[in-house]
Amino acid sequence: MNEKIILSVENLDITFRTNAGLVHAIRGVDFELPAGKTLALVGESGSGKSVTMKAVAGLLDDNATVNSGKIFYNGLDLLTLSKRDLRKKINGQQIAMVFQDPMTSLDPTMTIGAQITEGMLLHQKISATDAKDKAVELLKLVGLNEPEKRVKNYPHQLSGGQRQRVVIAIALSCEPKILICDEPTTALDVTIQARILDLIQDLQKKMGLSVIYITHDLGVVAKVADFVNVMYAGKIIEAGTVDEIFYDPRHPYTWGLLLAMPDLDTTEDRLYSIPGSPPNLLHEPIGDAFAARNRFAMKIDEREQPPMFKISETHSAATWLLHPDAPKIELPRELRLRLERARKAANL
Amino acid sequence: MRNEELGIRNADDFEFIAGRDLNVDLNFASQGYWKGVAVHFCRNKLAVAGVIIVAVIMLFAILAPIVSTYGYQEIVAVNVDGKQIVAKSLEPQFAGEAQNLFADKTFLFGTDDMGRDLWTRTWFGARVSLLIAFVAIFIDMIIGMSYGLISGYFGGHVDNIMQRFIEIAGSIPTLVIISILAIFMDKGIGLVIAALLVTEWIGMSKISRAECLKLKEREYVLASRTLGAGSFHIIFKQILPNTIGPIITQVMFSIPVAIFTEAFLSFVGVGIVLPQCSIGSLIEAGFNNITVLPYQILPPICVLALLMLGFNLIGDGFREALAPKIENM
Amino acid sequence: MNNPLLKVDNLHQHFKISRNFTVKAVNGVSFEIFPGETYGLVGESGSGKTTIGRSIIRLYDPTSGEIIFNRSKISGTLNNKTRRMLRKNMQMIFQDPMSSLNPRKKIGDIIGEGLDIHEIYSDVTERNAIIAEMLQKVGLSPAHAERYPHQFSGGQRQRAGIARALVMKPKLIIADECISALDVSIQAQVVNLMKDIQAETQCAYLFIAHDLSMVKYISDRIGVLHLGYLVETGTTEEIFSDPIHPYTKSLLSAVPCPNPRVEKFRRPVVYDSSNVNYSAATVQKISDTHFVLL
Amino acid sequence: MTKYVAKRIFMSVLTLFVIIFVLFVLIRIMPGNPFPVERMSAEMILQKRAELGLDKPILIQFVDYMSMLLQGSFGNGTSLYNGAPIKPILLACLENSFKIGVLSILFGTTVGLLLGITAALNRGKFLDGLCTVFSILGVCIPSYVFMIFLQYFFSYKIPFFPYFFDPSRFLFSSIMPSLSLSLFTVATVARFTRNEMIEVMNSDYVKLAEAKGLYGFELMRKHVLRNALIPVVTVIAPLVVDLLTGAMVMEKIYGVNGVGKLMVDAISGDGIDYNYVLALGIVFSSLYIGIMLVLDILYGIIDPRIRLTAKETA
Repeated sequence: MNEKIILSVENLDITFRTNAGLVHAIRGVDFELPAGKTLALVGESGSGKSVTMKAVAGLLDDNATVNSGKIFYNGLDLLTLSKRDLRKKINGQQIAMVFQDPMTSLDPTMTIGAQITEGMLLHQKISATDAKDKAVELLKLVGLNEPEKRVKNYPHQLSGGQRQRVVIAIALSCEPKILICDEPTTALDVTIQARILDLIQDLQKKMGLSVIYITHDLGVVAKVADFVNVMYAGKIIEAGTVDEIFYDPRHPYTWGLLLAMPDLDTTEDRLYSIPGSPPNLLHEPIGDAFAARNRFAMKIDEREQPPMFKISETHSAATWLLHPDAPKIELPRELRLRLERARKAANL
Repeated sequence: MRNEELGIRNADDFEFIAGRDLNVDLNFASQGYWKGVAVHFCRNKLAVAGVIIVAVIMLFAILAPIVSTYGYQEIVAVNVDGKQIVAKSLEPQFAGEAQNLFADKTFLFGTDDMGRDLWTRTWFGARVSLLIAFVAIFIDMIIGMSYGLISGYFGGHVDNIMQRFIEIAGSIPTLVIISILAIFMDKGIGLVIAALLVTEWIGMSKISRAECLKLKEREYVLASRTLGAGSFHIIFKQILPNTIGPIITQVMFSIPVAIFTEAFLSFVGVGIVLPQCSIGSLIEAGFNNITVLPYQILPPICVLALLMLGFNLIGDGFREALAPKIENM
Repeated sequence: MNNPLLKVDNLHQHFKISRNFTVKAVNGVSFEIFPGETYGLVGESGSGKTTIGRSIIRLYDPTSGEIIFNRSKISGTLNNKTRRMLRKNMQMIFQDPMSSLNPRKKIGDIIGEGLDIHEIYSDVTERNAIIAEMLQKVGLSPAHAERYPHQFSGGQRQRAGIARALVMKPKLIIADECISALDVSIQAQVVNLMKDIQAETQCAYLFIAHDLSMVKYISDRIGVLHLGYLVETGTTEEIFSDPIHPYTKSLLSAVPCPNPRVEKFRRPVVYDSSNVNYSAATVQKISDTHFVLL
Repeated sequence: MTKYVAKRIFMSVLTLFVIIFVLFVLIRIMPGNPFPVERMSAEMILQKRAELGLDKPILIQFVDYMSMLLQGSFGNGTSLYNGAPIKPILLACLENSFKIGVLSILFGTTVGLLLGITAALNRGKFLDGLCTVFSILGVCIPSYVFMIFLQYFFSYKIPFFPYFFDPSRFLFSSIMPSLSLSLFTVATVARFTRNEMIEVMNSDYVKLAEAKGLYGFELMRKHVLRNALIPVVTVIAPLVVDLLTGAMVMEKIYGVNGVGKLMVDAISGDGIDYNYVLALGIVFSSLYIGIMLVLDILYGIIDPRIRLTAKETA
């Protein structure tokens, strides 16, 4: 890779204090985001994808402790900055965030216009009227009808889809370099979801944004991502370009994720599924966290966590199956068929 | 990569694990509900302190009047020849001078201006106050809970009418209600309990109605209906057990209110009548003598403050243990 | 074709919010479900799909229209016999595994609730045996009967929810968005379980969902709902290879496909629903099984 | 918004009317005799009844009473015992109670808000603990315990403040009564404010504001305070009512001639003065309902979700 790396996270490790005890939510996460590209962070709930991104944006809750790790933004370690510096220099202007639930992420007592202009007035030398004009423009950009009227509205007067557009407009208001979208469409209908995703992609092209998506929906990932990181139990277990993940996945968990969602041609009687449920990180597992649900678990999985095995320059996965001494396994039939079909459809 | 680099020592490292039944999912998440509540409650030092305070006072209130030397009505006085005499109660033929004794070996809290043992009277008063509070709040809980559950569950017109009634009843200040009751009833324990009954159930019913409205749309209630369960079964078997938590919290906050109301009514002179005594009437007696014999007011006031503190701490502890979200992730 | 198990004819379901405001959630929906088949009902939120499920199982009282189930009319006032038949033979699996199990009851008692209400067992041993068998069938262990819902993960709870419905040996199960709240890796488990059960017991499903790829996978026939109207219905094959209604087309185009090289170049078909007036439209017959509201 | 206000006002008037009716009927139908029997002969009582219109049907009595009430007097306007007119005495007492009440509400809410905000901003630290302990004590220990001790120490042992309330030195002599009366308000407001603040600070929209780059004072002022304080308005109404109850004790302890004392006198003496009870009941209820109404409307004004219902803007 010779693109400029705009964001890199190294060995991030985070614990949460909860009533039940310490939860080791992030257990050593590394990834890089090349400028102008889109990275998708995939995983199910509790896998730590949102926490990782909150750490990047400096928005971790009070009960979280960062035990170790570095987050470099353009060479600057964000974790060493004070909260004040972080808010003043990074949040909004460099890194902006779109939250999952559009119903709760807007201040109910403030007009839409005021919420959009707030960041601009804070960070940029801009007059109130100019900011207001820009807010109208932003609302037009995110495809909200009657933007002049909308700026005077309060959040409760808009629908969910409209609110999510407002949240995106807020995120874009200070022309950030990185946009983090935390499940931006799960709360929305499929037809609106497709439009919001298109919108973000168009804006990305226009403004040269780097985007990080947090999602569990592989359809969304296929649509938007350049790079994919799959998370499980607080770790990244497979990372690669979108083609590598979708056409040549190596981790049994990724297989499960891919196959759990039937494509429109799936005809098999049974879906390939991952048995069991994700581990509770209150009791940190010994060895590979996925071993208990892995059909191909080996004895070493119960003792030792697998390192990231490199498959190509961009592709790596954390499973002992990739160890040179591991027995060769045959891909499950459903998976083989599915991958063949996918490659064929993609003319690969 | 070679084995030594990865630190692998066992020969069977790369054998598949055999003999697992992956189809039976044995993973489980957290501990049971009440156990979680209990653990959380016990971890709260203030709440535990509240339990201890309340337990100690209740113990004294139950035992002290039984084991103490003097009855709560007994008057200790010195007769003409300087000997101590004890009378069962205020008797006309009683001759002698009532003592105002400050604390000594026989009278731990001293005596009141009539020469009655304050130690016995304080604990007896605490017993009366606690009894009033428990009885009143227990009845309130039953009334309020049924009212709220019925109103919330049936909804529609039933709810509308029942809520209008509560709205109006809730808009009458407690003081006005008490004054009307005072017209109908004689002063004493009955009046105090009646006053508590008329006012305190409203809060309970509001809570159980709110809970019921929330719970009746829960899918497990719908599931019960699709299985053919009747309204009675749903209200009492499905909804009620889930409202217990908030109701207990409310009870814990209502008991100190009841104790306070009793104390307040007795203090202003419409509560407990002599020679009966309660915390409130003891405070009133102490207040009347405060400039002359200030020690008399201390025991009842301390017991009152400790009781209210204790119950409030327990209530707080319950509330936090039941809704741990503030401190959670 | 044999007799339909469920026949919904011109179902209307309206909710009166205030004196001059009524929500018309379902407007003249008709469809049939045959024994042993899966009928998928898709539509976005607010399209009335959940309402239809709840009207059929009589959590709501339908405003008008007729519902025939198992050869009995179950719309209108129910007599005791019909009610009993309905409550035994039609069951529901709910959406949210966190709220569909009573947190104060043991899993065993939750599953056994239907047995208790209809007094289906002769003694406690038999009851517990039925529950244990049910638990095993849905991939839980009989020992789980003594645990409370809090001690389970989302997927496990959803399986307990399925067990609660199955224990009555119903002929029709309404699965209301029963996988949408689950993690992706768990969804497949639950769908597999549902398919296994259907193969074993020949029950029919009304599968309500917004996720078209899963609906396609599990359904024999599909109905597409929009704004409370059934705009198109047909076999899965007909809906996916020959969609007629513009809304169906737009919905199909919006389904994300987990194949990056294909997905990156797809653009959703936009359907402007602001000016449609379905009440004036009529049902057109395309084939014996395929109908469109145009 | 006008519709909202109109509806509230209508409901309040209706509620008040129903309360007055219930009070009136209850007091009229109650058993026993409203006159001090031992001091009056049977004829005197009959005469008195006729004089007061007590022999008429109850509904007509009510209509009469209401018409008099609307003209600004309480029934025949005299005490049943000594025949003294109610209105002037009531007004004088009301003035005393009202002044002390307003003082303690102002003091209580201001200090309570400050304490609550301080605690929330220093969550988990020493200041928070201090505020929490204070608010627990304030809520738990009845205000009259404070009153008795404050009076004992600062008016008796160290006779700095007057022992009894003295209307001629209003401000100085009301410091102690209103201070001790406001402690409960301080504690409740502080506790509620703290919890609301913490909830708002954990909300998504505050997270989004932080993601925009807001921090510190700006963040508090623009997003946290406004959202946290709107619900605080709702606890003030019940506090005002508690103040009325507290006033009863406070007025006894400090010897204030206020409405609380008037009520105690009316019900705790040998007999009960119905005219006073009725008049005071009406005054208390109107006060309470009036305050609720004002706060409701205030709430509507500061919360856009009520001010602009979806219907009006759609």
